[in-house]
Amino acid sequence: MSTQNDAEQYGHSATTYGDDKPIRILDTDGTVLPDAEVPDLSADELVSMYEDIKLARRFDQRAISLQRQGRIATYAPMTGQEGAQVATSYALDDQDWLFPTYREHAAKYVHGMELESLLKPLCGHRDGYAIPDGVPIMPEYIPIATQIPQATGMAWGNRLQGNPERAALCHFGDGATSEGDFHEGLNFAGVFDVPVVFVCNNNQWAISVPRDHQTASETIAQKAAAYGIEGIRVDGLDPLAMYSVTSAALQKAKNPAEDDRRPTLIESVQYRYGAHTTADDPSAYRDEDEANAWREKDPLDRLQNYLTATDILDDELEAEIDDRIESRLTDAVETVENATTDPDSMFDHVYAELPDRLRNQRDRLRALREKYGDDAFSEVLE
Amino acid sequence: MSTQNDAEQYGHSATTYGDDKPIRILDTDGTVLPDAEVPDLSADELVSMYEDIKLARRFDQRAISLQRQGRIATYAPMTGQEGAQVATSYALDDQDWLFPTYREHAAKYVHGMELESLLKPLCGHRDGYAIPDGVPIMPEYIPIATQIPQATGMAWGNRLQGNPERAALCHFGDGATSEGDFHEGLNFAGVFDVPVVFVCNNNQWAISVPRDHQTASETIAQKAAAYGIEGIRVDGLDPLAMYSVTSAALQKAKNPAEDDRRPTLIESVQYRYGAHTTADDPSAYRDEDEANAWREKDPLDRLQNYLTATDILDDELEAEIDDRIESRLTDAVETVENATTDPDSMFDHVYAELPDRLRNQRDRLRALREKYGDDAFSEVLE
Amino acid sequence: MTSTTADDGTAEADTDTDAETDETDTLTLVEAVRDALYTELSLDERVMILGEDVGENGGVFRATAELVDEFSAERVVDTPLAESGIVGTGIGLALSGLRPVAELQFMGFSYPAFDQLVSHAARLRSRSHGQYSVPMVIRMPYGGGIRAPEHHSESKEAFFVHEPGLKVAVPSSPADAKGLLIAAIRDPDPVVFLEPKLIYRAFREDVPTAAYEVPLGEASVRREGADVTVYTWGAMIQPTLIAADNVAGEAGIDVEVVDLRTLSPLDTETIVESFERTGRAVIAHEAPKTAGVGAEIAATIQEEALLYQEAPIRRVTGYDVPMPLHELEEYYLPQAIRIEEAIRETVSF
Amino acid sequence: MTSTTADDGTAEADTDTDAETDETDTLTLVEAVRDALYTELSLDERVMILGEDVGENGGVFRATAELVDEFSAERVVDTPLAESGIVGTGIGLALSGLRPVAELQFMGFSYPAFDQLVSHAARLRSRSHGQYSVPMVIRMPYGGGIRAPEHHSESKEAFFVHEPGLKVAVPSSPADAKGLLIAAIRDPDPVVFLEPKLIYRAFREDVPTAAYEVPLGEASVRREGADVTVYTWGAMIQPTLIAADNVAGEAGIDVEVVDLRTLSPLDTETIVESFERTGRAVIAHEAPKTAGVGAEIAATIQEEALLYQEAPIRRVTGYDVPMPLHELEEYYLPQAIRIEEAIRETVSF
Ligand SMILES: Cc1ncc(C[n+]2csc(CCOP(=O)(O)OP(=O)(O)O)c2C)c(N)n1
Ligand SMILES: Cc1ncc(C[n+]2csc(CCOP(=O)(O)OP(=O)(O)O)c2C)c(N)n1
Ligand SMILES: [Mg+2]
Ligand SMILES: [Mg+2]
Repeated sequence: MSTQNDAEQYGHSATTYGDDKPIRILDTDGTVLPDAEVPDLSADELVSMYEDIKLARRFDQRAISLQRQGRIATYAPMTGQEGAQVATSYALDDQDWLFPTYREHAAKYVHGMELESLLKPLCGHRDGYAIPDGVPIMPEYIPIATQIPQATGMAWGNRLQGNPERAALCHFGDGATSEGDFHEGLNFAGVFDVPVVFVCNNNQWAISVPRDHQTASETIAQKAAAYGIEGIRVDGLDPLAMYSVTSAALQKAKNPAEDDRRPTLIESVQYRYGAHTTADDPSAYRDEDEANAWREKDPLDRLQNYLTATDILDDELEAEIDDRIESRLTDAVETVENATTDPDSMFDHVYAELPDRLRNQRDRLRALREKYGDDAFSEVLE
Repeated sequence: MSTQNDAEQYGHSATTYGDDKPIRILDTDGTVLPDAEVPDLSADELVSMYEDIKLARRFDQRAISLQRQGRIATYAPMTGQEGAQVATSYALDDQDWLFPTYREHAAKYVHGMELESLLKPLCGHRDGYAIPDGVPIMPEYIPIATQIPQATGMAWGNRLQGNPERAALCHFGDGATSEGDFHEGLNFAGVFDVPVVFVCNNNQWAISVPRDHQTASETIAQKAAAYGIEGIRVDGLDPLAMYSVTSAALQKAKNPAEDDRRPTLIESVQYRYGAHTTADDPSAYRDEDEANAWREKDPLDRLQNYLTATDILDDELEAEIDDRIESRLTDAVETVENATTDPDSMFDHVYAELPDRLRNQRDRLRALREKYGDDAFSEVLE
Repeated sequence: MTSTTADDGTAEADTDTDAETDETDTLTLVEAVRDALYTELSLDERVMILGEDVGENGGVFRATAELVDEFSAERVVDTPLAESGIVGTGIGLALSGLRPVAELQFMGFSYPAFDQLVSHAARLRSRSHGQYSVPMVIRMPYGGGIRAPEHHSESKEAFFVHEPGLKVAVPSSPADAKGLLIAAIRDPDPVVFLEPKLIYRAFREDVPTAAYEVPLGEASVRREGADVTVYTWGAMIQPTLIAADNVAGEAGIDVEVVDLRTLSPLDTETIVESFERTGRAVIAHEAPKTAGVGAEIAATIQEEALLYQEAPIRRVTGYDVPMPLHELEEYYLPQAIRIEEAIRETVSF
Repeated sequence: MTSTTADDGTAEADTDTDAETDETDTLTLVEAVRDALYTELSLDERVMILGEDVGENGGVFRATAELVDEFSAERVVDTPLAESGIVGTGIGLALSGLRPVAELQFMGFSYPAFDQLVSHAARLRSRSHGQYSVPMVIRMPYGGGIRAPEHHSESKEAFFVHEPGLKVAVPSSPADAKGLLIAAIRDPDPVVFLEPKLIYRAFREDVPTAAYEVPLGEASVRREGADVTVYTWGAMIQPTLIAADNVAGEAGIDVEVVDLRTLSPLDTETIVESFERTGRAVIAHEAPKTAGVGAEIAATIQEEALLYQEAPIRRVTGYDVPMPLHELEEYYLPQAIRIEEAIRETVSF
């Protein structure tokens, strides 16, 4: 049911709909589109993908409510975008590197981060951005677009070291495409032909700035031409399409055909249902009707419909999944809220070895805390 | 005589020749190509353009020899590129703004800078980059690509102030297209639809780095698509083509048709015959044969052939032109070499008003010079 | 060039003011920033605002709230997400005759624009030998204490202070915020305007409704005292004033507090004049200690007034570590307790 | 952590060295840089070089001459013209297990990469709580005196010194250049390596052919003296040594010269130890005075050793102006005459 309405949402303008129609496998009602090829995933894998998307959605709700209660700091919700996050991470091999922004909670979870690790920075612990051993994920990138040349460098380094089959997947938003680092990162990737997949999560907004004010280019995918690499538009609310396209891009990155270049720019056309962060009020700049139109194509609903129609999912399984999700969330929140941080740890890991100046500063803080107690430091700062 | 050889030089690869063939009016032998439209320039204007290109070439030779004699500092030659420089500046209205790099000596001269002003920075005078009153040219830009967002801002400011017919023309090289500022400047230009013309002087080299190592994009003109603006390739060794295309782009910038966007990216396909600067030795990284092939299409020769064939130029006029050029150059060099700079002037124009700290620093330097004499400051620094 | 103001932090007494009435509004610091922008947009049609989310959204801190409605989307412009583009086009806008006020969303996001700021905004006047200038303001919320994620709590004012050609101003009160920002907008040179977001809404004070300037380059004595001077700025004025009261009450130490207000050019005269009276100094700032602006102040004092110096000048600063996530930021920032301790050490040296 | 070296500037005596032979080559500073790169490319296959014109062209100063022929275009890589791309991909390369040595063509062109340097290279170890690190060197020729156009003479080391997580090294002799660069390449943290291009070819000295390290973080006493210490680094060692000889000859003043060699982390111990012996100090650097590294040294000394201080610490520096075009650069840079004058003033205070 690709309606005119659809065209307006996905394209820069309705007139460009034809050429730049995003790739889609599941129609908005969850039925498989004619001619579409469903990716080769087992029933178990599909259910697990569904469970992860559902977990992501619940995580989002939980985090927003924790923030409202003042238990965690500002949070960047992902509802509407979890389908794409989960699907792209399903496409990764274990050893592939993931470069996330502040919004890719679900992408990180699927690629190996515990829920606790997702919550930690929100609780402000010193080791909030720590990454567990052996999990090839970078700490979230907050300065927009800076991860892009770094992901290129990582992929390049892997190729130089004889591991071109270890790819890097780099997330960023539509707003990020305006930054110089987007340009430099993609240009290097094209020149050095490195195994990297760039995923632009075009959720139509960069905080309050709409996509068509971000650039006069009709699509984001077409920016790939400037770097001699492939650009491709996908329905980011269709987890199966996202999985297929990302898998193919990763495959090409690792084992390109004769005339292929390894890098790909995927424009994942999606929508941020909620606020930019819990500190943001979207009613100041956008119309709720717009969000509602996108909710009609919800990734969780689409996958649910597909799995139900294909008899993979039933009420019983759904209930099991819900239970598992709730108990995992509850455990994670408890663990993280009980953690605390030693002020000394602020001085750790600034350098491999603590320089004298830092040691003195640490010792002085220690001495003061001993003398006056930690309460003396919890004065209102203002 | 568009040969296969030509295709290789102009395009990224011979196969792209068809689509991206640069616009050309004068064939490499100076004859007008079939179907080509010669721009509407009077005989006087054509002669004057010819004289300016010739002056530019002589200026280059003179500057290189002054540098060899140690009379001026490092110089960036423009031979091979003067045709495009002169032609683009002929396309400007007096009030249009010019944003040059360190190489656009001739473009500046044609738009209103005296020869003396071109030589001054090379002599290292404090006011080397000073611009005479009323000449809408920016001091040369040395940090690559930084002028691009500034030119966009200038054009935007003119439009906001109700002068969209005051355009900005911004020069940069092929290397500059790799910088983030290229991307950000063109993106802003597209979004705010400002009267700006971007001229990429693609001279095939960024110091020692060849064009095809700078980016995997087939042409530079095609990068315009990423910003929703027009991109166009021109034979940068054809002054008439450069003039026509630049005039049309400026016209569109100032008075766009209904569906046109004001900004244009012109890829001027050219070649740097000589060294990057007098400090550079191109034999370290490139083959002189390559340069020789381009010299076959020389802009000065082409225009000379055209003007001779159309009876606009004869030996007498040529001799007159040569005399004028030589005496202007001699005067300019003399004037500039006789100038000196007062050390106090270092402290001028840092701020509109001299802050106390700077006044103290200036006074202290003055006192020291009085006490010990200026000779005490000319010690070998090393 | 000293201007002495009352403890309540208002700076009305001796500021240049265009005020024709005595009317005031009771504003927070961020409201005073908005008031300054509103005032200058009203008075000078060359003034315009550009930045990320400054339009419909009114700025992520609401410093530009509703200005787009009042003054149109041509004068209050949402830009693409590109800081070098914002400052770079801002330079062009300034050169074209406008008076752009650029907002960079947080100081931690100013670095992509660093090249445009230091290589061009700062130097175009000098490069063109006075022919061109860049009358532009670059506003940035800065500093910690608001439980923000990494990069949102930067305090690297020294980067801008070290670059000749830039001016750097930091208000510590609503009245100064308005007056300094108006002065910055009217200044013929580029001004980096740092807004201490910790105290954006911490307190209100009476701010004249009319336009007025707090001149750039003039420090202000926030509290007079005889025993020791604390030099500070921005949000650190608050813990400093608390510390001053505490040591006055407990130990009878009489503390003078100098609010620098402008970090470039530094008001050496006021700095030295106060020191010559007290002979002892503490400097408090949020930035890392090493090569922070505190180092310049200490170096300047010993250069100009060594014969008055009775004790080492102590610096109470952020540590030489990246700003930690929020659980530890109260340990990172100069708290009153740390300033008190330094005052005691200095006085008892 | 002092290492005392002979007047001729060699630092062989007490440097950690892997040398198995006593062989030396007589090299200029830039040749010693190349030698260090050659050595590490040979010894450690993880080492690679990237930057503009570092390949075929061998670097605009020939610091990488012919290395591409020796080690292939995969290990000595010409990049596109994009500094943020160079440092950004360099970070990724380092994270992937390589040891990238990035060349930025001049310090004045490092600013487009400032964000990658300060927001990421400096902080990834801390951010990841020690899980990831960025063992990368960012080489930049810096400083004036070579009649170069604007932007080619920058000396803004303070920008990097102020950022926790970065190290900053500056050699002043061929032997130190090789040893410090090797130490920087082997260091587990990002090192900004500043090369004083004024003395790239100013003199030659014997440099061990083998690999050796001059440890980061250790200043070196280049000349011993009892009356006053001059702290300096890079190319300013030369005019300082001339000034020291001049005042010794003319006025019998005995000057100690401390070459800081590493600006971050600063070797406070050596700085203070020398000052405690002389009680007087002058600091010489090319950078603008205000908020330069000289301010940190002066502030540190008065903090740690006020009781030894007999005179104001003077700073002989670049002025607070953009570096002028070359006709005036001899007035801008700290000349021997300016250093001498400051020494005399300090000693006669
Ligand atoms: C360099 C930089 N500038 C500004 C910001 C502030 N900021 C945070 S998120 C954001 C919008 C990002 O939009 P987009 O790239 O579309 O990603 P989204 O948030 O929509 O996922 C902005 C401006 C930042 N984090 N980094
Ligand atoms: C930001 C920056 N990086 C590096 C340099 C050093 N540099 C000067 S010219 C140049 C090459 C420029 O190539 P291109 O843009 O093609 O212009 P061309 O010199 O060929 O006219 C380089 C790398 C610089 N000036 N600015
Ligand atoms: Mg977005
Ligand atoms: Mg070029």
